[in-house]
Amino acid sequence: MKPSELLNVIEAEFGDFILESSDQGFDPYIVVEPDALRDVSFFLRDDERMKFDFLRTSLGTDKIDFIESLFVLYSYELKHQLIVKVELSHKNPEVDTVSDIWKAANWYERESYDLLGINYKDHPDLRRLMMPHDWVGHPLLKDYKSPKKYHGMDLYRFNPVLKVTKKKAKKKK
Amino acid sequence: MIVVLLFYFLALITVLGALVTAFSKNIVHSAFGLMASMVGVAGLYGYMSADFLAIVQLIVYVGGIVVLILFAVMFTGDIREVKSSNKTVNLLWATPFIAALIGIIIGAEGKVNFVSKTTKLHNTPTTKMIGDSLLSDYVLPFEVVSVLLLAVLLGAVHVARKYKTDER
Amino acid sequence: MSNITEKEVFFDEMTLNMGPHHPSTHGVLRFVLKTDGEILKTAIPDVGFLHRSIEKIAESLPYPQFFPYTDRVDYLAAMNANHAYAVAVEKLLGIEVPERAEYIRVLVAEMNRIASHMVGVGSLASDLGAFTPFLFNLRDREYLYDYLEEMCGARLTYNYLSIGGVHRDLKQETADKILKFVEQGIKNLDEFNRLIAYNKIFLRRLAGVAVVNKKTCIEYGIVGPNLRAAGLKYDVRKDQPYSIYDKLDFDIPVGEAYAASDGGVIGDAYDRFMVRIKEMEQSYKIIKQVLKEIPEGEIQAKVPRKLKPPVGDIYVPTESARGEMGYYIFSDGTDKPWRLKIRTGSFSAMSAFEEISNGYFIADLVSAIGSFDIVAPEVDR
Amino acid sequence: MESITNSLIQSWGITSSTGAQLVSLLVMLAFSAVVLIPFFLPFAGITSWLERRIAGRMQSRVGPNINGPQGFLQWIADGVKAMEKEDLMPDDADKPLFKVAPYFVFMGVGATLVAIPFSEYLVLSDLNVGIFYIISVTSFVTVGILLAGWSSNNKWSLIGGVRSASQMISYEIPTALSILTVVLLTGSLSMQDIVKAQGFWPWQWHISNNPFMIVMFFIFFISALAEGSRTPFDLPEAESELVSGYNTEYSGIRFAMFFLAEWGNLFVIGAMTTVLFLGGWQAPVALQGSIWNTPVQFIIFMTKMSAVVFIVIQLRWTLPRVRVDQLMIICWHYFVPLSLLSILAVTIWMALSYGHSALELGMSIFSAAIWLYFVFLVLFRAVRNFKKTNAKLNLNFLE
Repeated sequence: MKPSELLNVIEAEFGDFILESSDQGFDPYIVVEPDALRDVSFFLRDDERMKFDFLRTSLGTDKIDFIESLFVLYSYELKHQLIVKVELSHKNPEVDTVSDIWKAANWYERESYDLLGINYKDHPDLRRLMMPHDWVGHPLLKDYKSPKKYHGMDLYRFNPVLKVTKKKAKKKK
Repeated sequence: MIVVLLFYFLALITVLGALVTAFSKNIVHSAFGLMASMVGVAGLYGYMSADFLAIVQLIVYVGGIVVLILFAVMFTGDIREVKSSNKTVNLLWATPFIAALIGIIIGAEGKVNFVSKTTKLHNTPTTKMIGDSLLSDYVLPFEVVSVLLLAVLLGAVHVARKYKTDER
Repeated sequence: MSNITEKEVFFDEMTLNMGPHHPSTHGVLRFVLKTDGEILKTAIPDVGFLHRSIEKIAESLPYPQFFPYTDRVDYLAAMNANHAYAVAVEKLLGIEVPERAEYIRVLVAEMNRIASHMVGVGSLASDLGAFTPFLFNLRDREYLYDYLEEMCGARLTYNYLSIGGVHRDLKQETADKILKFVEQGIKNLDEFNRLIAYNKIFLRRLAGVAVVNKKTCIEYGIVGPNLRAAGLKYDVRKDQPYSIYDKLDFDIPVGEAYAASDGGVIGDAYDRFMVRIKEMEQSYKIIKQVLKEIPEGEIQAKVPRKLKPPVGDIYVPTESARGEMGYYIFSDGTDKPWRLKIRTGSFSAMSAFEEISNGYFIADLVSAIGSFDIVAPEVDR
Repeated sequence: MESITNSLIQSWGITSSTGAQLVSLLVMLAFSAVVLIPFFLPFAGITSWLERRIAGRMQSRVGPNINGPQGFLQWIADGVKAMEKEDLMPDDADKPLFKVAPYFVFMGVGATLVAIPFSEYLVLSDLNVGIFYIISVTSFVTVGILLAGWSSNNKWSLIGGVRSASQMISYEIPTALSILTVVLLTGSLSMQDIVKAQGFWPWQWHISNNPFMIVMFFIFFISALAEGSRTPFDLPEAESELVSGYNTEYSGIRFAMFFLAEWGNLFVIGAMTTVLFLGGWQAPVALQGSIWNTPVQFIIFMTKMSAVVFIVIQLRWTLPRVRVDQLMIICWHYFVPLSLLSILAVTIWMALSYGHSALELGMSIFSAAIWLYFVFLVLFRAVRNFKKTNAKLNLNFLE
């Protein structure tokens, strides 16, 4: 199915919940209302015309105005691709999990939770994946400031080059 | 003189091993003590020129029984938590009985005439003699024991198999 | 005895900590094993020991400067990682790469794929206790690294590809050497197979172990050789061709229960092993074709000094040695990516481990890790 | 031994029986200290060097070649290094057992040397229960490994120890049964008698007494590998599964002891195989009475033993490891029934052929032909595979 037809079918099914859809960019994408994500996901996976059985990847982004969580889907059988995006507020980045729909989403959601603080509701095991379990903050947020120390260990190294350049700058003044 | 010293040395190993077995708080130490005791007994057999018996003692008890005991003990959870291998119960009743038993043994030991055959048997291989007597004079007990062992084997197989059917 | 249930007998399970510096976890992976004696109940993976925040670093670097970091994502197949990033950025920018550069890219990528699979299958053998086959493969890999060194000056982390081309041209003498090695390499592969792949113990150790069927593979997003071993014929090089892969003639080996005579099924550890072996053969074939057909010409497209892609986001999949490696790039119109995400094969394979490992022996977990060919930095990035 | 003691007693002019016993005890101790340990250590050390060189050759690398000629003294350097290292002990380890465990392993292997005959006269003590003695003292190795595994207070070590114990208990049965057939053929438990029952030529060896002895030879050889925990049966110390098994927590000289015991075990496997099946030290009859008899016998014994050791080393660096359940299946489903059957068959053959020396000789030549054919087949395949790989034969082995 061509991307435009694909989007038409989805819009016909979930017209009100699709906030935005486009096939003009590199990949066709839809932006779904967070509450409808599970319904849309079930439809995308199970419908005969969709058959998106493969969750390629999933990630989150801090877009300053909102936090975006997106899922790249692919169908092995019908060989088409779709990106499903969800826009979440900064204050309460919360969305339903899809980890029971695509099992691969389990770790991707953990990763997004770890790095961006997106809270996937009803996720079976929402723990930090990469960072230590007692880490504070979510590093991939744009306003994130790394702590200077972690358990007494310096997280910043003395940079000799930086010191020299500063001295030179002083001399110039 | 040296031979006597050797005897006491072996006896010391045996008795000390037995004491460790009985009084150690740690089951693995107990098993270890048991092994020392068995080795001591094997040494005593060797001391009495019963070389075949000594070797069999080593194979069966050290190589088989003690290893199996250690093996089983290691599967027990939290060995270190268990502070005593057996509880001491009925100390009041046991003490006079044990005392009486020890008294009887000591009393009997003084009255029996032990015949020493060490000089006669010295350095002759015992394997052949044991084999001969097992298959001539003592053939009935030998066969009875083998029937017993067969029963034990079958029982072990039964226990093991029953369990497996439960599992699957 | 019969009224004792299984639960009462196995009332306690042992918790074992495997890793992060266990010899067979290939880098720094950690598993928390719940075992009943030697039999696994679960193996819970714990990753993050090699997390170097490459994705965060990418946000503060101009596009071309990120190349060295892609090397570090997958140190065993750094060229493939380079290639994946280059393809993604070029598609974002709309840059056309000269044909010769494409050929050279495919050449180095396939060479590195072979080198990576050599370590993959070899370390699987060494995990099972056969150390010699591993060193046989390392010996051959040294040759490949020598040639890569001649081409780009580095042996492990190359930083060879640039946006719009490659940094240095392929010399004719190097090409001749590689062509000569390919002949010997196929023979050496045969030697390796005779040494270990048809070994009865090896077959029995891998047949029927850590079976991942097609459904589980798709559900967990397991990709690459591991997916193909489960019987699904999907390869990004064929199905969504990038670079010049659509011009080349090669097969995609899939799992066919190669160890069926020893109780193997499709998608077991032996299939994954064998698919890698067969893929190496195909890669040799590709290298031969590339060296035969490589055209003369430029190796670098004209690109602006400051790369400013249009606003938008793109996901470009490529086929790395460990499966689909894709870069998801958000561009905000500046010369630095707004957000960059690397999708790797090991990550999804690792996420499936908790389900796969149930019911096997500890020794089987070792062969499972080896057969999935997991590289720790790919998981953590 | 006894003659040395007697001559010593006479030359020192000791008359009292206590004195004589004292001297004989001292001589025994001195012998074990001066002869046994220094013999054992170099042998284990040289085997380690040999193993590393052979492994290096097999794997297209060099191996140790710096210390001494061809790296021959590497084992001394390693030994000294191990002695200098700190003797670490885990905090929660069971300290007395942790300390004593390596000695058990070491003793279990070292004590077997007492009964191994290197030539007709070069044997420390020709015990009349020699072969039984060797089986029994090797059980100390099991105990030592179990204790090491348990006392380290490390779960991987514990699994290694338990694996080792179950493996050794299981494989002791086929080993003992295959030894039993040899004892049947010989009618004696003494190692010297076993060797003397064989001859110099291959068809006079026990392996070619009848075809079932070939089966028994393989069962014995494989079970001995399993008992010595060599690859493909090195599960107790499987470094890629159990980190290092029972010796994970050991360091310094205690660790070296485990390893010396392992290589010593290699030697014991070779010697046992040689004595039981491959004719031991038997030299051509023509040499009897000549001054060269003992050296030739010694050389023959060492040659056969080295061949066996070489094969064991080669197997280690070729084969992968079997799994735990496969290990047990090999033992209980195949080896135990097969060895019981073979005992029966050997007994029947012995009864049938009793007194028919021509029949015995014919069968011997027949079964010698069978196993020689196998040896030829292996060599042929090796050569064919070698040609296939296009490799160049490098005869410069010690380079």
